[in-house]
Amino acid sequence: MIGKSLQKRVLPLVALMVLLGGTAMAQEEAAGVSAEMFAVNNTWMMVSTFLVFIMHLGFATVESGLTRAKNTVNILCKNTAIVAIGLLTYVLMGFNLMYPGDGWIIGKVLGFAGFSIGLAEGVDATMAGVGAAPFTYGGGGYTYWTDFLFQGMFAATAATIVSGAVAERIKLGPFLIFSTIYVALVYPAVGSWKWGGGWLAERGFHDFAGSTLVHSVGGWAALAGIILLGPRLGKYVNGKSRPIMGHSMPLLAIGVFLLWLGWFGFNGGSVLSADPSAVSFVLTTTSLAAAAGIIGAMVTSWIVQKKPDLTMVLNGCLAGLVGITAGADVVSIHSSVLIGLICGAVAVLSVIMLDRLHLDDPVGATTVHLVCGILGTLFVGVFANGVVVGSGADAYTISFGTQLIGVLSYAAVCFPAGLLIFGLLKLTVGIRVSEEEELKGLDIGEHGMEAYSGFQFFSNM
Amino acid sequence: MIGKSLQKRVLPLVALMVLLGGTAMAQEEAAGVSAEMFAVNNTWMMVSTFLVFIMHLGFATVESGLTRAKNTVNILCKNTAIVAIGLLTYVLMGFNLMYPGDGWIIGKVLGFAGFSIGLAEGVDATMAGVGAAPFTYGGGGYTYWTDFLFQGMFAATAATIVSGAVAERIKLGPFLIFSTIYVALVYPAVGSWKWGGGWLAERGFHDFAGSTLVHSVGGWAALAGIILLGPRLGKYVNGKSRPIMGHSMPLLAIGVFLLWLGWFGFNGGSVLSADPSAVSFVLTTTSLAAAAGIIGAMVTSWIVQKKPDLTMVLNGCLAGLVGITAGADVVSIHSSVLIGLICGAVAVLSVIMLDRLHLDDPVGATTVHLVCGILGTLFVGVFANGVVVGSGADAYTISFGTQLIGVLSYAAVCFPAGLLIFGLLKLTVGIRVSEEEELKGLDIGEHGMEAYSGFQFFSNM
Amino acid sequence: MIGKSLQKRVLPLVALMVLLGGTAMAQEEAAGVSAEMFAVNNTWMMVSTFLVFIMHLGFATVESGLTRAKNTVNILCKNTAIVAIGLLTYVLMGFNLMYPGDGWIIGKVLGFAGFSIGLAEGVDATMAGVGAAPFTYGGGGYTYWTDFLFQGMFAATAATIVSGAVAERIKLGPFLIFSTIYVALVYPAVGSWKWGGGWLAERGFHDFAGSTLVHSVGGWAALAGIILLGPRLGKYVNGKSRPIMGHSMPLLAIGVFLLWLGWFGFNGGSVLSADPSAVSFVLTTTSLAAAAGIIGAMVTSWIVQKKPDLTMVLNGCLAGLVGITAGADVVSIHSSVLIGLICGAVAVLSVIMLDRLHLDDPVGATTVHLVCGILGTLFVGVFANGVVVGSGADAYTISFGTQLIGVLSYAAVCFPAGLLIFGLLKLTVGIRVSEEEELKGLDIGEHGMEAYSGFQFFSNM
Amino acid sequence: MKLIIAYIQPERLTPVKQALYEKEVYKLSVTNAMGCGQQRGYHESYRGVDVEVNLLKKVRLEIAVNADYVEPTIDAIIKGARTGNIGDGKILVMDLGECVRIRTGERGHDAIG
Amino acid sequence: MKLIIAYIQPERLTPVKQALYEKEVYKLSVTNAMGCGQQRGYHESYRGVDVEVNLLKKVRLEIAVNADYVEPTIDAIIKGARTGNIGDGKILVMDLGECVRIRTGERGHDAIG
Amino acid sequence: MKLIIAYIQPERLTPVKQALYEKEVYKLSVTNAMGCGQQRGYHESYRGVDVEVNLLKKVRLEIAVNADYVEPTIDAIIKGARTGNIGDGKILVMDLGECVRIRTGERGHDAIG
Ligand SMILES: Nc1ncnc2c1ncn2[C@@H]1O[C@H](COP(=O)(O)OP(=O)(O)O)[C@@H](O)[C@H]1O
Ligand SMILES: Nc1ncnc2c1ncn2[C@@H]1O[C@H](COP(=O)(O)OP(=O)(O)O)[C@@H](O)[C@H]1O
Ligand SMILES: Nc1ncnc2c1ncn2[C@@H]1O[C@H](COP(=O)(O)OP(=O)(O)O)[C@@H](O)[C@H]1O
Repeated sequence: MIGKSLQKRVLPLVALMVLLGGTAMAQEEAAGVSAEMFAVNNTWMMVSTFLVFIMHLGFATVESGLTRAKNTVNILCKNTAIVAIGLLTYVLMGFNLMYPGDGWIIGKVLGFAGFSIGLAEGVDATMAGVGAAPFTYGGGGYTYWTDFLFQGMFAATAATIVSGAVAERIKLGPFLIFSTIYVALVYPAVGSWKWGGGWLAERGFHDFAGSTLVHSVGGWAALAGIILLGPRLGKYVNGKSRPIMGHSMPLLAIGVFLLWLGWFGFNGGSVLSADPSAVSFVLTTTSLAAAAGIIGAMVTSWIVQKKPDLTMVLNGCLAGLVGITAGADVVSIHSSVLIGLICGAVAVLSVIMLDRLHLDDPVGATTVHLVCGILGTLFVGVFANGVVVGSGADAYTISFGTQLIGVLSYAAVCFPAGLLIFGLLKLTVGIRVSEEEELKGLDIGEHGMEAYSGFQFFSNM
Repeated sequence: MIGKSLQKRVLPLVALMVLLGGTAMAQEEAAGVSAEMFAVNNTWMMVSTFLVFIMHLGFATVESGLTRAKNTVNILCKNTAIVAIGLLTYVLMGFNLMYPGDGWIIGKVLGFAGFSIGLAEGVDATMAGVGAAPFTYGGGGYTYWTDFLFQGMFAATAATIVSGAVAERIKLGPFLIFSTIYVALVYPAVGSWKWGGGWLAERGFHDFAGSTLVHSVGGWAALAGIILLGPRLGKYVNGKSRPIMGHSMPLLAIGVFLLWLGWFGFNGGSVLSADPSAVSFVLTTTSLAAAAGIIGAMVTSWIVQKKPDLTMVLNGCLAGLVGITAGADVVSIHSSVLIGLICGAVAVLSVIMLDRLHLDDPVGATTVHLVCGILGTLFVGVFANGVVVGSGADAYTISFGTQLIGVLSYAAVCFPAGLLIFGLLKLTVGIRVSEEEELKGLDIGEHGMEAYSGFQFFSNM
Repeated sequence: MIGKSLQKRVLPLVALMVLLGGTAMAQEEAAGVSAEMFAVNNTWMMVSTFLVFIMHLGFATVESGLTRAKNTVNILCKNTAIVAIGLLTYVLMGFNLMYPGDGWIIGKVLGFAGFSIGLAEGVDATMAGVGAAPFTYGGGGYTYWTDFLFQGMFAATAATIVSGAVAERIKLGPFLIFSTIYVALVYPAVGSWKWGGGWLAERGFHDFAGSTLVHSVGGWAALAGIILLGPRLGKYVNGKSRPIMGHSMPLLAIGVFLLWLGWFGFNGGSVLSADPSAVSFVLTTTSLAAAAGIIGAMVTSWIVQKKPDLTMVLNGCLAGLVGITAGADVVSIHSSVLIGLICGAVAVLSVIMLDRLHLDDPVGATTVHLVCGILGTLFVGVFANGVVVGSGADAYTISFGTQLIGVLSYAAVCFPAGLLIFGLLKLTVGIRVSEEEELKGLDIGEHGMEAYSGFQFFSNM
Repeated sequence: MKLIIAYIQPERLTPVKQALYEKEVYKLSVTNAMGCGQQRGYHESYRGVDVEVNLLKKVRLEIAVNADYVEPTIDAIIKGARTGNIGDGKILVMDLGECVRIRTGERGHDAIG
Repeated sequence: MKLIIAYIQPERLTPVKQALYEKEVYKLSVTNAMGCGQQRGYHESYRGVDVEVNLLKKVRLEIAVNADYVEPTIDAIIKGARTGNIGDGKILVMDLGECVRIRTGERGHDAIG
Repeated sequence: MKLIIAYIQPERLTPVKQALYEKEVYKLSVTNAMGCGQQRGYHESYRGVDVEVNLLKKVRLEIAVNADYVEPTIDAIIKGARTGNIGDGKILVMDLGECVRIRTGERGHDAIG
């Protein structure tokens, strides 16, 4: 199992570094690092883990804020459960499916390194970071435990993305079954293609922190869920779309700020070490894309909707973040602003367009995670076309073609997988709550309780 | 006062490390560390301090969420004041009571190193981390200031635990007096038994990050407060329990996620250095216990209450966290999942049972912090029985018997202390608000203001 | 552009260090640091950046909480937009105006290092932190990117301060124009006087983390805005002040805790390296001032208002934080407590006094940021009078006189600048919404949406 | 003149409004109410304590109309609100002595519409 | 038929409901209200500005009953709501011209219960 | 005895209360309501979907008075609420059969004030 560390995500170096030939630190890593550097790297990776963790609160509040008060308990419960399910299935099998090491079963498409992490006999001293320098596991970037936890926090994210899109009408039990299967099997299996050192990694597909591997993977399942569930009652009346307003803009705003915060770890941690130059560059592109996403969405919303719609502005921020995620390490500062602007503007138009197609997504998850996830992945092929990533045997050149192949490959597996799982559940236990329950609210239907006991609100929708 | 550093919490090393003999870093620490390692360690400890700090916001929102809208200002005010009181009394005396260094007065049971921290003449260069390597204060893990601040953030936690249990009926003034006394005297005095190098430390009692020293200590006082205050008006009518619903599930969820986040620092920081292996292992057991706590509570709640009660699920998360706190460094990955599952399930049953006993605890503080604090401490004796912690003269072997002695010792002092302080206040100034004020809400009674001005809610409870 | 790094904020060392002669680390920095130390320093600075970032969420929730539900969308939108505007203008010109390096144009009063950051040809390997040790940019404390991002997060803060003061009546468009101009031009231009190595830096003005450079700069503009806008409808009726209550105390409390959290980065990061001694000392003084601010405001409020007003207590916390910001590195532990107590008490009295003057500031921004920003800056001259900061050529001695000169200089430019920009906007596009819109709420007027759809609240104010 | 008060299921508000519009009844007032009628409540469980919720969310309409509008209004409400299930609601009709339009001071029949 | 409107203290809602049940009055509607009566308000202070709050939280009941139920209903409300303190509330009784059950279209006395 | 119901613009509540005080009408009850009248609604746009909001926020007053107080009360409401714009609101007056003070059990004219 030691060999595994070598097939972890290839450390992407910022284009800049490559240009300037600043590879001192990179070389050091190949040969392992000092105890001090190991401690810094690992500390950074732990901090990144926390930041990714707090994204789950961000998702929970964004989704609550954009839906009605009568479904809030349900949403919070789903999002809480998903974190637990994500981590526990990742212990059981996800981690070893995603990073199969030498355990490839079908080509470099599917591998498995056995059930369960962390048996005393499975994790040796080197992996856990015990012993003397030079530290070599993960290039000296982190211990086995940090590795597991950081990746485990990512895993749950994919399922959480689905949660928002299918909100306000999906049955709790079936949703949890879906999430368990998707996060235990689908997410890690397809994740191995790139981050596990699989066939897409070998072809030189570039997805730095997961515009495709995390966001689109979640987004495709969200789209499948929306299609099979149908729209919420009252959303489309006689072919006309009607607004179903979210009940708390402060919750939404809290969520978006927390997600941005979390993205510092999502992207910054994906450097897989505390390399000052690489991490800080990634943080800068990430922040600028988020900021530009806000402006892009605000301007577009102001023009299209006459007044700036806060939900659009905040969706735009997330759109910018998803858009930069694939290429945060390789695009230039100016490109990051451009990517953010485009994704922000696209977010507004995409939300409106999907609504016109009567795809009812209460929180805009398909727009933010799927549409902008795809865009961001392709933008790598546009704005960083020809950039050489890595050095030595692992080096590859970014090209639009490969990016497109990557996007299509994930589409080809994740969307059908989502349709299949949701479809089977629909045929068997059913996935949609009764009309009466939907009207009364899932909080009472699924949980027998209310989110805002005592408060008075109109629930005529 | 330099000697103090030697009697700080004994650095617990993960069992794994001991087994594998990976003591390079441990040895390094004994002899002091390089300037770089010192800076990493201290950075990690500062980050942990921030995380523990944010737990106070977590407590504030959990408690607000689980109580009625008419008492929200009061709860927020209590929780804000407690942080201030905790830190300031810790400056004045708490720190030096808890870590008396050589200043033991009564055996190794009570010591005091003098009033006030941080006089220019008291803190010398070595403690503050000024000078050249090797750095030796706290094993090179942190400066005197970091030490103070990290421990000070812990101190306030014990009092905060009480706050939730006595909410919605206790007078503000007396509560603040109670908190001041408890956090200035009781918490640090009994804390010195283990972390200050006192008699329980010498007997080999193991409480890694405070299942007993923090959570039970708070829990016992909470129980005392509940008993002396009596239940809220309308909670038990003709011997039958009636629900008094919390007013905001989003606030509850925000709080629980922030508490989990904070626990990364609470447990992770308790390693007292950035040791990659030890810290990341602790973070992993901590997260898995939290995740398993969610699942344990969710399943139990679904069975017992027919539908999953979000407040129970979230309590289960906290229960898992409290349960793992004592042994996060010494139990195995699989044990951590088991501990989480058990604590989560117990949380649900305990909340119901305490309610049957007509002990009115609006937020489940006695369940989460006392019951699971005790359980977690005993579990160390079960799941890590025989594990040798530390090396050299400080080494000790974990045993169930010693864990039990520890639990009982804290019970024997803290519960009576809580009864005494609350009892004296009850006899003198009174601790309970008037019936009219309780009906109208403490926000108007104690503060002359409302939490949600303009909002309409039924306040018929 | 390499020379720029030498004129960054002079690294302030805690007085203690100077007294004790502990300059090992300081010397090391001058000569550049090892790769490990560079990585630690940069990691710390990145963490600080995140903490400052999350302050923006804190501001957003504080301001929302202290205003009415009908204006919440507007406030959230303003605060979101400001972060974006702040970062993007900082890319375009702010950073290079604030840190002009050798590019001084008018004396040491105004300089500019050219448009845009981060062109591949502009940032060389040394600045970006690529290469081998010793690392020298910023004294080895951070990379160029971290530098930009950390300072960029500060920049937006100044404009955010204004947002709260002018809330509930200012037009969205003109406010965004104001913010853009203020943050792109005024804030960085005057900031260069001290942190950019300008004339006030040369005179020995001490403002560690920005009591004046950030908080007063924002505060002066806030005051200008308040004066030109006039009070909210219904605030002063027949010369009598009437309360307009904030709609959510939980949002307020969340915000204040997040701001305190953020201040760990605001002040802690202003050390500009992870120097254990300096940073942990600063965190301690910062926390104690915040805690003392709470107590100071609580006692004062209890006396003056008869009952403790939560909004005052929480304002007191912020007042303590602003007050310590200028001198967190040079005042003693005991002075920090004293500064906190005074600022907390002053906050209560100042809010009441400004209200008596019919200056309608819904959130107390002028009190917290302007009054306490000035106080804090002057307190440096009181509590750290005569302390020598820095060493060698950059050393200077703190004096009350210089502090006063600094305070007056910023007043002389920022207040008129605020009046000018707001004044021009008032004369041209107008800055105040119509009376009807103000009554109906800016959420509907400016955004065509509601913050709490479905909830019922009285909007008779 | 009559004052018509109706309690309906919250989700029927939009159909009722539409039905009223068709009958040219454009003016009405709506409040939130909690109702207890023949309709069974539902069961909530909070932290292990069960409770039967029998005050259900309703919407209360108040419509002042001239006498000849009473029956059309009742018909419209029934049309929009009826689902055939218990809980559909109730309509109350009362005499209205006077009606004043605040803006103009108009009174009686003219003020109502 | 009569329509009974009662304003009571919020915390007396449960006892009033119980007292009504004992008199076999099972149907009622409840709204939130703010009331201003003989009861003194209380003093709030927000950011140093004092304000006398004289609109106090009340619960408003609306109960349509047949004539013979009027007195039992009034008695029940008084029984459940009276504490003897100012602010206990007030009961108003009005004529009710018509009552329609939406579900069935039934009218009058039969529809009320 | 009469029951006066008035719908006014939310922001006119304070002036109306003041005008009522001047006429020695001290007792009243207030509820939140949504109203649909001659006043045009406004346009909202949520996530690209437009909606015409025509239920506007109103405040509903309920005042029980003795017969001789009816006109002064109406005048006071008009004085406090009128701005001359559409949406100013409406006043309804109904017969009130009985009034009971819960605290004392007093009935009729005495109970009202
Ligand atoms: N007698 C009554 N007095 C006051 N409100 C009533 C009365 N009867 C019904 N309501 C209101 O109408 C709502 C619907 O009543 P319900 O009993 O479910 O209708 P049904 O007449 O079909 O039995 C109730 O929730 C309540 O708000
Ligand atoms: N004349 C009235 N018109 C409308 N509501 C009234 C009237 N009198 C009392 N109320 C309502 O009843 C509530 C209780 O009134 P209060 O004056 O305290 O009772 P009491 O009759 O004992 O003086 C008031 O808050 C108000 O809501
Ligand atoms: N016939 C009516 N029935 C019930 N409520 C009414 C009626 N007419 C007006 N209202 C209430 O009064 C409010 C103001 O009405 P509006 O039509 O704007 O006044 P105006 O009489 O000046 O046209 C409405 O929003 C509604 O709440």
